[in-house]
Amino acid sequence: MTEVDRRVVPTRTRVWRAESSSVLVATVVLVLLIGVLRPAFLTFGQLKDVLNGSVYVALLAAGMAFLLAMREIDLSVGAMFGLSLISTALLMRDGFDPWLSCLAGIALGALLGLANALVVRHIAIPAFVATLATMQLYRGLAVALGDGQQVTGLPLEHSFFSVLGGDFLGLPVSVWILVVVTAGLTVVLRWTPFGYRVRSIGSNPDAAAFSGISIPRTRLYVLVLVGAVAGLAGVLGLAFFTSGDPNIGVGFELQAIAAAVIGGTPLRGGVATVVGAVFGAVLLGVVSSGLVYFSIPANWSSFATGLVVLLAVGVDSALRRRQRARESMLGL
Amino acid sequence: MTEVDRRVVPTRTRVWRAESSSVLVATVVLVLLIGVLRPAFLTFGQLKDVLNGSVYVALLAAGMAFLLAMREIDLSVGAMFGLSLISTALLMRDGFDPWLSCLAGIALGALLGLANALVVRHIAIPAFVATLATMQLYRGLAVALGDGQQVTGLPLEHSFFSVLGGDFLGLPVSVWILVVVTAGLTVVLRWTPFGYRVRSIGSNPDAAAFSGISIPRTRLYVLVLVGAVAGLAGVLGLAFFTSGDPNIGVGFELQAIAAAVIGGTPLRGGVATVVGAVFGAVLLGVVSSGLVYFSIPANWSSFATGLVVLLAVGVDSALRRRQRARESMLGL
Amino acid sequence: MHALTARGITKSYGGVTALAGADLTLRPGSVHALLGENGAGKSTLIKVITGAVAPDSGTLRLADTEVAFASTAQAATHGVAVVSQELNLFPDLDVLANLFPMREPIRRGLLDRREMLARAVPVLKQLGLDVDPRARLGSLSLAQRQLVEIAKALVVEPKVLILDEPTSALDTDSSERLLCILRVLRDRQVAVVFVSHILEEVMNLCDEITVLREGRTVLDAQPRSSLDIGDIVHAMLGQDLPTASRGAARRVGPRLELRGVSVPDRLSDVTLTCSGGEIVGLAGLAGSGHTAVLEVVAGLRRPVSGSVELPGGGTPSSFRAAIAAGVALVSGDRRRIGLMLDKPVWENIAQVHPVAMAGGRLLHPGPLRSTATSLAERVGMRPLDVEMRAGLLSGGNQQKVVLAKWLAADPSVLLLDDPTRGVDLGARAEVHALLRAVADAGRVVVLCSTDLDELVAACDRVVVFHKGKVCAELTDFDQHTILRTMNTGSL
Amino acid sequence: SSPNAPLKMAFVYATSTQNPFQEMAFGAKAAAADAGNVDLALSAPSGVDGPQEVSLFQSAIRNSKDGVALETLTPDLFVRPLNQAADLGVPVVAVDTVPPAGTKVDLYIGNSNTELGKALGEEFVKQVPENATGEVVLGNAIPGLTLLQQRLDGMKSVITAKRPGLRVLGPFDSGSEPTSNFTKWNDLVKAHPDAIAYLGVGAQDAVSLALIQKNTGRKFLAGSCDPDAAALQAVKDGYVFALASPEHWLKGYVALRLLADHKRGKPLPKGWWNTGSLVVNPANIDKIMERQKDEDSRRAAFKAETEKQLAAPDTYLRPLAEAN
Ligand SMILES: Nc1ncnc2c1ncn2[C@@H]1O[C@H](COP(=O)(O)OP(=O)(O)OP(=O)(O)O)[C@@H](O)[C@H]1O
Ligand SMILES: Nc1ncnc2c1ncn2[C@@H]1O[C@H](COP(=O)(O)OP(=O)(O)OP(=O)(O)O)[C@@H](O)[C@H]1O
Ligand SMILES: O[C@@H]1[C@H](O)[C@H](O)CO[C@H]1O
Ligand SMILES: [Mg+2]
Ligand SMILES: [Mg+2]
Repeated sequence: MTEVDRRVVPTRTRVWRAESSSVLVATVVLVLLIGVLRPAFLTFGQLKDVLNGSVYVALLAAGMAFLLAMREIDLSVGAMFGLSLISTALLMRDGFDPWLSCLAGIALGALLGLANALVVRHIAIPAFVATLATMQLYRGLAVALGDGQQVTGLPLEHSFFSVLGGDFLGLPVSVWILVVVTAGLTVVLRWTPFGYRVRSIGSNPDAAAFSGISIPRTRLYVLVLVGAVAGLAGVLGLAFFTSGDPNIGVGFELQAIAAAVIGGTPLRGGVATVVGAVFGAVLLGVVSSGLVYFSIPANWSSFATGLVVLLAVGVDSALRRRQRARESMLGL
Repeated sequence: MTEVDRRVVPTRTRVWRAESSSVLVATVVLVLLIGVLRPAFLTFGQLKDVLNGSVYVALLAAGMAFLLAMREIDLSVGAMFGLSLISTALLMRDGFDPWLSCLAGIALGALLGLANALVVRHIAIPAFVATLATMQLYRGLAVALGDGQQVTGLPLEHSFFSVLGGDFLGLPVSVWILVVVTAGLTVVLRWTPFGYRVRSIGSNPDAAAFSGISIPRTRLYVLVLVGAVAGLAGVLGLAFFTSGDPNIGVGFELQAIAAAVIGGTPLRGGVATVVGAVFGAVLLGVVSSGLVYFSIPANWSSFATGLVVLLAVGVDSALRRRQRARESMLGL
Repeated sequence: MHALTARGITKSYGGVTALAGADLTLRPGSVHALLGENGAGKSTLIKVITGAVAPDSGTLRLADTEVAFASTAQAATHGVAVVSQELNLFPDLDVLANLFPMREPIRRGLLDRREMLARAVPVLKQLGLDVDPRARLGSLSLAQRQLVEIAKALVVEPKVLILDEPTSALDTDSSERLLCILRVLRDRQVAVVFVSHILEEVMNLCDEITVLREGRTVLDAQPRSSLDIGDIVHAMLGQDLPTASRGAARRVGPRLELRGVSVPDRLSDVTLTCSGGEIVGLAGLAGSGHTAVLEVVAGLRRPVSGSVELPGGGTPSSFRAAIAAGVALVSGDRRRIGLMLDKPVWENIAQVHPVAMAGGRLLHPGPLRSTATSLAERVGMRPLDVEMRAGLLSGGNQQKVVLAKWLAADPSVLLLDDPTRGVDLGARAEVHALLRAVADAGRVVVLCSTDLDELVAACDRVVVFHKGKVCAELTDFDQHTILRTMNTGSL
Repeated sequence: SSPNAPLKMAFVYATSTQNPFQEMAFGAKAAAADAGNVDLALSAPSGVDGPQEVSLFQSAIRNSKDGVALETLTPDLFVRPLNQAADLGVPVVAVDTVPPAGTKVDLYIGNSNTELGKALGEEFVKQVPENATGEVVLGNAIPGLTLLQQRLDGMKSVITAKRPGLRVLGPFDSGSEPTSNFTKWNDLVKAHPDAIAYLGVGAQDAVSLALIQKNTGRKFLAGSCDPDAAALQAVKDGYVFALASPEHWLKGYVALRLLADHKRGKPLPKGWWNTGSLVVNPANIDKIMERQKDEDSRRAAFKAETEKQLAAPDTYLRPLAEAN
């Protein structure tokens, strides 16, 4: 290969591979499999709904990928999502302009992320423990602020709901926003110095510190970013669901971590793929929606879900293994 | 200090320190604090109940400490706990001897752990992902086996319930069992080749492999051990609760990880403290039982819990920091 | 005018004094050797200069202005670049990303990969590092990673370039190329600091020499021309080097035999016999197959044809089986596959037999500690404190721990891959003496080394590999014959 | 036991983050206020967690010796703790779920979940002609939760008896977390596109089913339980034909009130106190929405009903064994 070849050809392939084609393939395989067994699943409307339903966990997973890349975990994402959603709803109910409230909701998410970062820094505890506490704190606030009630009575005719909750070019606006955020975060992770810092820290924290990368500062930015993304997810959730429930997003933290890991971001840090994380969330969405077509009795649904998740990650892993076999081997 | 000093004196101190006195101190501080504000909390019966109530998460956390030491996480511990409990209950209801059923329950836990290990090995996925799937699988089985119902009508007059659910020398038998298991697992982790292997792998997996330690095999043993411990917890749970609920233990996985991490076992692997993990669970138990003594408005109780957890880990972290500062002054 | 001066630098870690008033004076346009035993404080001094570590006291001046860098990144922006001894690289990032930490060229808010490439490619080419700049760093060999670390320093076009044992992982070719580059930099008025334990290299390259001993400067910027190797050794050790004598090898013990061993892409039809009592050197260019022999004997790689017979009679069917049969494998890549840096020395030394290979009985830390202490003493680890975390030892001493960990089992086949990487002169002689003692006890010792002097100094016989085949067995050899054979495939 | 002695009491409930349970807590709070001079501690885990609730209960019987009302979804885990309370002499009243066998708790305040399901079934039956054919899809938000199963069984029995032409499918898992509840129902609606009705028995189902109709423009029959704010709105907007409300607030109120009165001299009744349930449909929706506005509006709206119930215990009491 000439020098030029070497530069041009693999770039695209590599970016594609790095961005975790395997989970995408696994998702497609699963969709087709369900489609063959239950053709009704393969309608545009159903697939659109799966995408739409995956948006919130997908956004949280995208943020989580950044954290995992630097060997951190944020357990409060589900609660930040819920609290942002509820707070935005309360603002609207109290007469604030919905678009302003929407901005406030995102800003609140960022602020909650900042609070996480400050706790991590000043109490000097791992983000995992800090966010375990703030998860309850934020969830508690979501309950307390709304007085334990769902928040309803929002100005549903306002453009906020029709735009963010509506469609654009045949796809839900929130899916478009997910696409844009995914692309943006991918660019940030891969092509900005900040993204390099994040991955450097996860790859070798000592070397990162040695190179003058400030771990606390980078962590702060990432936690704020994750909070802002959770806030965005909350606002989109509100636009779609049109009311606020204090329990919304319970358990999302595990789903988001799972989506990121299934998508190809390992817990050991250093590498991450935002696209993979998003597809991981879609994969989980496909599993749960697809199963509905098989009329599983309620008492067996959790069992079946577990089985299919196993199947899906098995396919993913088999695809991945072919890639990996080439690379790794115990050797000097 | 003389050469002799440096080798002999610290051994005992070091063991003590390694076993995380800080979380113990934090727990005691918290107990005293609550006791000062609400003297009724400081009764023997109350503290006994807190201990008794912490046994299940504590056992799971003890197992989790092993996994964290080798940079793994098992999300299925809560489900293994629940499934073992339900299965044991079903066996008893169907007329099997309670003590035999009890052994079967523990063996089932070990078997579930083995299944986790086989999935990890043969599908070649991280334990985190594998157990995310098996968590649902096992939980689903717990629901399905009992047909979604609580399992009642057990032979409560049998010695199984009076012995394992009873007291011995003033403390619940399950607490004694926790003490014995904690001591045993501490010995295993610190003083057996197996324990050294576990910690070696967490320190540097490549160096471990290049010293002849088989990572898959060690992981298998650990996952089986964790399963067996979860099975034991399930059996003890049954003896205390005297019935099986299919949703029992939901969310225990996060509590167990949290307890281990709060107790001083970092997520990065290489070190672990079983005693610390157990005290971490007790600390969480103290927080939640202690809060009952303060008339927190309903809507604020989740918020308050988060706040107190934060406070508790803050105390722990401050203690830890002082210790570290002292150590580095001594050049340790 | 001096390029950089360090005066009266002190630094201690708890009880350990790493620097006790060290001085260093650098002139632009010269290559300055910084020498000293393992643990003398060289790396610490460098860390202080480049802002990685804050000194307890002392002053730094860069071209007559007093400075104190907060980080290596800051130092780099002031033209002070460092190639640190322990690679500070990011295995998960690609080569290109590793070259510009904290100083990536940026265009419109994004990384300017094109600019990075434009700056990196010439440097990589100059260093002869033929890898795709987009390859994952972790997929590179240790030598290649070392070159990346060097490239990282070169891309900033430094005024002061400090290299902490840059050649310890390099083969002869790469070392030569590096030395050429340093000469060019010297001509461009760069002040170069060069740390090495290979004195021949130093004498060939350097203009001035500073020697540290126990954290103090004992020889301060002396012109090389005024010194000979003996003077330097004396300054470093405070005494003369014990002369190692190579006696005639006695081939006594049972033998290690490879018959017609082939491994796809690595070895083809290799037949080789190593007797107990002799030290056999394996030489070759990177990828020529000599390290694959170690892997095969250690059971890390299964040959597709041919057989391997261990001295005890078994075959290494797996790594564990090989270890159980008495094989030991000492690697020079200590940080990646040799050590648990966060664990005390004694746990590292106990890692193989007491831990990895043991059954279910209890381990008593007491005996493990005392065994470790005597082994650490045997390999000359300093400070002789087995409670110390391995990561805190100086580089050479870390390497000794790896050796000790494998000697613990009294192996019947001792395989070594660059075992004295970063080990100082005196200690290296001690290690060689140790290998000799092991051989004399009737054991098989097989040594791979990129350092030809080491092969010459330690081995009885050198087997040279070329493209996966044995191309020569030398019993009478010097550096030049080995080098020629390695490169040409024939004598 | 003077009529206004200070009392320390507690209400321990399944989770602090879900509205049905908070309704009961609000009721308990109102009862404490009405009884006067009661220091009421409210405790609940932040998510449904039986074992943790057991611990909270154990603390509560020590801290609130004058009486504890226990609402739990996992009553069978409480055998020993309830006996502990008896040993400590702390009066306990079971709320919402029947106290387990083997305990000395003999007052249970709760609605009949089977009746609740039947009531919803009756409301449904009113919506469809006698000879109707087609599918009816049932959902269960929390598989493994007995009281939901009882509601489903009750509902199903009415439908199969009165509308034999209908085919009842499920129950399927409908998920309890709001987004997953929506997604699951949305999928169920797509997977069973021809069904004439989709019925849940949890607090979130009506909210999701209304939203689906709003989004898709498709009209179908939807019903469920619990008067959550968004569910009430759905009835108001015509997306949901009815909600069967277990009247959680009443249970909390009556339990606490009886406990307080007991400490101040009245004997504690024995048996199952059925506080009843309420069908919320377009006929009474405005009134109920008004009632559910805030704590004060609830207290005011329930005043007559509580006074009525407390004045005639025997009307509401039945043997414990009949609870369903
Ligand atoms: N690769 C390993 N990693 C960790 N522990 C091991 C490993 N192999 C064996 N052990 C433990 O060490 C003990 C003794 O090892 P030994 O090699 O005799 O076992 P083995 O089953 O014969 O192993 P192998 O199949 O690898 O030969 C065993 O009891 C086992 O618990
Ligand atoms: N972080 C640390 N904590 C404690 N001791 C340290 C630390 N870093 C270095 N030391 C000690 O300081 C001394 C000097 O170490 P340094 O790494 O500077 O030696 P060196 O001259 O570079 O040796 P080598 O040739 O082996 O690389 C050694 O005794 C080392 O163990
Ligand atoms: O009525 C409530 C809700 O339906 C909830 O979903 C489960 O518990 C019941 O008490
Ligand atoms: Mg050094
Ligand atoms: Mg064997």
